[in-house]
Amino acid sequence: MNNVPMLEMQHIRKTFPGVVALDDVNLTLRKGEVHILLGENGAGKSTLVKILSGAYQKTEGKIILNGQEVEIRGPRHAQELGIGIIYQEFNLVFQLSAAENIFLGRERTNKLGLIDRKQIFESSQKILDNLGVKIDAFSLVKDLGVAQQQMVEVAKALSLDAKLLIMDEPTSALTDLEIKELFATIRRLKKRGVTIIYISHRLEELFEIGDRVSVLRDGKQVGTYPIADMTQTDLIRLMVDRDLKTQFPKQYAKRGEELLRVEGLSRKGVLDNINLQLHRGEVLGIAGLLGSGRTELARALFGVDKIDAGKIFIRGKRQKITSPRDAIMLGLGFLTEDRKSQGLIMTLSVKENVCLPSVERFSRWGIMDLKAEDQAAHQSVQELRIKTPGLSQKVVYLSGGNQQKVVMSKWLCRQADILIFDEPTRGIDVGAKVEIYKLMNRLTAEGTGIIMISSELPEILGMSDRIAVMHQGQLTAEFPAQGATQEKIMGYALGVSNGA
Amino acid sequence: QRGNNQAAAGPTIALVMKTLNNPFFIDMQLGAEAAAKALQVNLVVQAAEREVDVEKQMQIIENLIQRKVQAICITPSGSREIVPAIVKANRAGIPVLILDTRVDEVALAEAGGQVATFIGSDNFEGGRIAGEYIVNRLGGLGKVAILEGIPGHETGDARLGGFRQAIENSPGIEIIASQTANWERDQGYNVFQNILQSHPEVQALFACNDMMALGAIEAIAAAGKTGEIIVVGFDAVADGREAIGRGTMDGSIVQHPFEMGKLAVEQAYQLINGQSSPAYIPVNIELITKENLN
Amino acid sequence: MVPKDFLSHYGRQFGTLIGLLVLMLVLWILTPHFFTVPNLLNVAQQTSINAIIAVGMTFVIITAGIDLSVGSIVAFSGVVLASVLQAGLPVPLAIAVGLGVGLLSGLVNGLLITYGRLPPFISTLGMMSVARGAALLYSQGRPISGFSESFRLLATGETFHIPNPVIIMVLVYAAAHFVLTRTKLGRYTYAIGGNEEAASLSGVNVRLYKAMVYGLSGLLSGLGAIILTARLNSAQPIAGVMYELDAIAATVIGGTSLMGGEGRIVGTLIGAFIMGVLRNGLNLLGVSSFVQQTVIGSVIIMAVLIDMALKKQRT
Amino acid sequence: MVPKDFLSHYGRQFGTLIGLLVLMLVLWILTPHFFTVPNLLNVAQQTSINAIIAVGMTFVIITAGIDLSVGSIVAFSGVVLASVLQAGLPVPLAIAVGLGVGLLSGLVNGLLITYGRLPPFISTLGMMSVARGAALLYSQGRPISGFSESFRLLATGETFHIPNPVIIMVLVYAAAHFVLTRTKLGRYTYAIGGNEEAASLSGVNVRLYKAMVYGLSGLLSGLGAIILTARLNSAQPIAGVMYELDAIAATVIGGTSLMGGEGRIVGTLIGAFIMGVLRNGLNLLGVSSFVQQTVIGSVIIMAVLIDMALKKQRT
Ligand SMILES: Nc1ncnc2c1ncn2[C@@H]1O[C@H](COP(=O)(O)OP(=O)(O)OP(=O)(O)O)[C@@H](O)[C@H]1O
Ligand SMILES: Nc1ncnc2c1ncn2[C@@H]1O[C@H](COP(=O)(O)OP(=O)(O)OP(=O)(O)O)[C@@H](O)[C@H]1O
Ligand SMILES: [Mg+2]
Ligand SMILES: [Mg+2]
Repeated sequence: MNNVPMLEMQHIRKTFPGVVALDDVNLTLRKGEVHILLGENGAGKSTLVKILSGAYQKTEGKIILNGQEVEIRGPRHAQELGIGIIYQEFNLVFQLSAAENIFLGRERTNKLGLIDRKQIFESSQKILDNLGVKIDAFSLVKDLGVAQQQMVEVAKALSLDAKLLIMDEPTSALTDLEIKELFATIRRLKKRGVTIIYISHRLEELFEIGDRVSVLRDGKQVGTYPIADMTQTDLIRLMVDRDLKTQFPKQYAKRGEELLRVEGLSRKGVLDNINLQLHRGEVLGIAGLLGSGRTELARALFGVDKIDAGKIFIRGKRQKITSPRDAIMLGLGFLTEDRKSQGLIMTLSVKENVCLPSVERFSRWGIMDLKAEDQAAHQSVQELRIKTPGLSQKVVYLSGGNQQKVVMSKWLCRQADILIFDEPTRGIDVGAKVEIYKLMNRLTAEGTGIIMISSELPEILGMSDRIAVMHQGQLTAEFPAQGATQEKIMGYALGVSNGA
Repeated sequence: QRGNNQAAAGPTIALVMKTLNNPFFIDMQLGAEAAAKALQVNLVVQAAEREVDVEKQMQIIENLIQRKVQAICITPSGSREIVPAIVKANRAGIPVLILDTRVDEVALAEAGGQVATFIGSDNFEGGRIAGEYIVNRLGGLGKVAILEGIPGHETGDARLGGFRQAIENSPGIEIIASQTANWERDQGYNVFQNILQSHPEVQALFACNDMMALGAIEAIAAAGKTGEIIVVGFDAVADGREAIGRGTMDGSIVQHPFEMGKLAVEQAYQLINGQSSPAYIPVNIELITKENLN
Repeated sequence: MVPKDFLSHYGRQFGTLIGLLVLMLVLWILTPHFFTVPNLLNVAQQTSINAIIAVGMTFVIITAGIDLSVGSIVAFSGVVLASVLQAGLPVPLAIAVGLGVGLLSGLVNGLLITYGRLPPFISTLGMMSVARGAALLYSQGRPISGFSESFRLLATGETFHIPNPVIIMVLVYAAAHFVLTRTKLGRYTYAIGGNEEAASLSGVNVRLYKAMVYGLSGLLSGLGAIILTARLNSAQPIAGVMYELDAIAATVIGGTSLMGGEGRIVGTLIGAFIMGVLRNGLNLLGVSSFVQQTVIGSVIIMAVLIDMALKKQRT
Repeated sequence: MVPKDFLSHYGRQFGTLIGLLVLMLVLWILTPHFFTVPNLLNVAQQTSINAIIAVGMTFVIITAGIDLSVGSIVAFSGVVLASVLQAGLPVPLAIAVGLGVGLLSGLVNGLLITYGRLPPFISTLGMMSVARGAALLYSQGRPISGFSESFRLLATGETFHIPNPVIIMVLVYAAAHFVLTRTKLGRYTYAIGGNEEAASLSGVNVRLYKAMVYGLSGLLSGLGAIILTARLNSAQPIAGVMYELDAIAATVIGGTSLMGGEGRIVGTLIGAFIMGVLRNGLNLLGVSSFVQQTVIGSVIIMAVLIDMALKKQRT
């Protein structure tokens, strides 16, 4: 690795109405390094890279690319400058195929101005295959699962042949298997001299691929350090300005009565004879590979998708759940994996989102008690430390992590006692994660039962009481978390071991 | 088995009107139906949804040609635009009778088209009669307002033209406002209410159809001016006659649509039976007021 | 917190409000007849029908839908109302019938959209033809005219010197504002328009509330029909043509986004008044019919352009 | 791979196609006049103008927009074209002028929508009034009639026994299909409608392509005006009223989603034919005009209901 700076950002400042997102930030990238950007939710990481990708215009400051000052005029210009990006929030056209998305805006045309469809599909398929994912380049993005969509985003950025590649939380929706492939790809790119900015809240993976790390706090720069000199504890301290004793502060609650029992749940093609139980005070972790059916299970339980067979018992009584409304009435809550399309209503405020499932609680004869609602929302915002200028801020303007907290607070406000969390800490910083874990402790102590679907095995191991593993729509194993290992889980998830 | 919905007896005659959304044309239809019943012919009545839509009217005629009706009576939505459709009917050997609105003679001749007869009265003439009535009532001195139909619509333009001509001949009469209310009753109300604000001195109103006049008399009533402003409409629809009877409206031009419809079917029947028709069958156009309202 | 919250609630209407004020100022300068109490009451009265229909339209548009059938429903409710009045039904009952016809037509839209899963544009476009045809068939194409004074007072009467239609309009707006900001129905209206899937996953009975919103739009069209019929002393099967465009224009000029999830009822009132004042002003000024259309179109564009520009500056 | 691609491209039209076929079958049974070569050509010719305008509408709707101004643009292009024809301009040049007026009006829409950031509904609603006013002013409200035989041949002539408007329609559809499926403009049309932000962040010049799409819609309205003028041997300033609704109906019946991002041009053609065949059939059957409106509305609703039901079954 040489030490020539390929890109310098100097005294960058960016303001939004009422928010200073970045204040005097300096960043120097060396050619061929993997530069980690670290910071709490809302620290300004995404804003900083969006200035590079041309999505935002900086308010003040200079950008020097290969020794020359540049004004990045827009996304197209950024591409021409050799800057590629994977956005934190999906930026795919759902109605188009994977291939069409990958080459969107850069279609090669022949002399007649016709799009070279063959080239697009073949190149796309090659990139996808190289990433080690099984995605048909022809399939429409809307038919793909979240993780697959994420891989399409990755493929799209790779197809650029960028000299600077920015990845804003590329692994937040991926399971370990895809992450491995992604890291292999990053290493290959690095060898070719590609510079990479990498943003992630998964601290353990940073040490695997990072060279240097820059830490942001509240839009200001804390410093830049070689990653080799750092420990996780150091990083956490730099980010959150305080010590976190442990990343997984699991407290075991008293296991109480049975809350939920599922017998022989099936849904054609996706779920096959699922049996499980959830008791008060426990966390049931569900692990599995991408597409193993975990989300489908959650959706079926919550009444979103029809089930073909099976019985569901809530607090010992058999129940028919045919709509999310039924589920909510029975005390279920569902934190969806895709907050943008399923969790939040972007046009509404923090308060309105937080209180949406509980509107009935705040209303009598259809008329709402706005004061009570305000109070409840205020309380949730404080409990989860949601960073927002006010309760009436639209959620669209919150940082990704804070948006996730808003989704979570919906169910706390509703006081649901059977919670299904699908990737609950996706895109959430370590500090906030610990808060969420503590919250889970508090909830279980109060007698709530939690089903936690997660692709982060440390989280599964660290926070579950019991672990269930899914493989191709079946629950292949169930065991206590204590004493379990990542290898054991992966074995079942891959269908290699057979616990039955 | 493919059915045939025509009654076995008698020929089929088509009546194609501008629209059916107007009592004037419904009366015309009733006249035609009465004649059809008497003569035992099949009558097909069709009309475009919108009065201004000549192209739809042309489509209807084309479709009726496909259906092989034996005669087509048309109230043209456009005096020149209808010519190509007439020519098509001519080619198919179907006689064409024109009602209510004249076809442009020049355009017809140029296209080599033929119509068997024209049954109707002259909108321009009607406008003129209305104008003269108002001039007389005002004694040649006064301020008049006009409510126009849909801008660019031929029927309204003809009525307007006739009215203006009558006014121009009497220098003491001033047109202080001329605004469109798009043929509609509610717009007639709003627009005339607004005119009353800017020209409270207005003494007479000519509305290019009764609907607008009927809206306007409600606006006049709301302003407490009933009886102070002379209101003349056009078409003498049932509501208009009633208003004239009550004295809230002063007059309306009547065109006898029932008569037109009846004559059209009778003439068509004669043509089908090989007899000829006179080129022009005039239908009386006149002003009705409280005096001659029977 | 209060001023900020206040601004975010009402600040968005500033652009359009300024547009309306500028328009009024211009007319005040151009003609002495505009800024008089009787004329302003006229304008308010003339605006009332469109403004009332636009309330339903605002609800519908906030759910990211559209209702093209309002004008035809006005006609259909109108002729049914008129026929039962003439049949001698007491006024309050006849009014209930008029409102009921509107409500039912709206609910049919709602059912087609929710259970039939039709796009609102198509369902209401179909209803636009069906209700129009029904009105024509029911009345055999003829207006139904002549009602009792007690019925007509609804439109021609005054209360405290203010025309009754204006009072009805104000009440409808007050109620709508309350419903949108303070009730479950209002909250869900925004939620459904913002993200239907998320709303459904949050336990909102999307179908029920959507159907209610279209029912409301039909109901208010029925109310519009009542005022119109009382005002003209006649119900016509061809009434209400193109009312949908006026109502949509009022709503969108008022800042409600056709994408759904956003909008304020006050904005719609301002939007309706911009249209009403403009038409009134053009009549007062005696502008030629040919020019009127061009001016109306340009002002609609201008009003929203100014609003957009101001919004941009604020962000 | 080919069959999958094929199905995803054409499979969605099955529902509507079946609807059309059923409709034709019913008419065949009901009247002997329907299924004859002259009548079918007649229907094709009558459908051509709406079908051509609906092509532009399809592009616009795929970008999640709408164009309410097509009918007014038809009128405006028509009168300008007619005036230059009468002034003696050679036919090809006059046609270019007619197309040019349409294109420019469409581009104005495009500019207002992109640079002015107006919602398409508002911008084109404004243009609807402005272009109508312009047509009236330009022609002083009078039709402009009487053209050379060589011009009229565009609508009245036949090529290989097929009426010229039908041939023009087929060519327009072939070209549009090609553009939508094989060119950048087509791809970006879908991308913009599917996710404008994503398209923009992918480097698509959203403004340029959006403006082009509205320009195209205007251009095709201009083409519609040419055929209409030649057909009636006259251009009227009040032509084209409510053409936008027919074009939108054809597009949506054809399976294009008003939410944008989806749609096929073949579907639009089928949609336009459903409307055309229906009108033709109702005329042939001599159905009363009042009933016609109701029937047309119901069929629109039914066609899309069937399509939705079939789509649901397939997934
Ligand atoms: N478009 C916008 N309008 C207003 N405020 C914004 C906008 N985008 C970001 N912000 C604000 O800027 C700050 C920085 O946000 P940013 O998205 O850069 O955070 P982040 O570090 O990427 O956080 P996360 O880890 O949660 O993704 C936050 O306070 C956020 O609310
Ligand atoms: N809306 C959908 N339409 C079609 N197929 C879907 C849909 N959602 C999920 N699938 C498919 O269903 C299968 C199960 O997906 P699911 O989302 O339940 O898996 P998962 O274990 O939660 O994995 P992950 O969330 O990591 O993608 C996958 O093959 C996925 O592609
Ligand atoms: Mg971020
Ligand atoms: Mg999942």
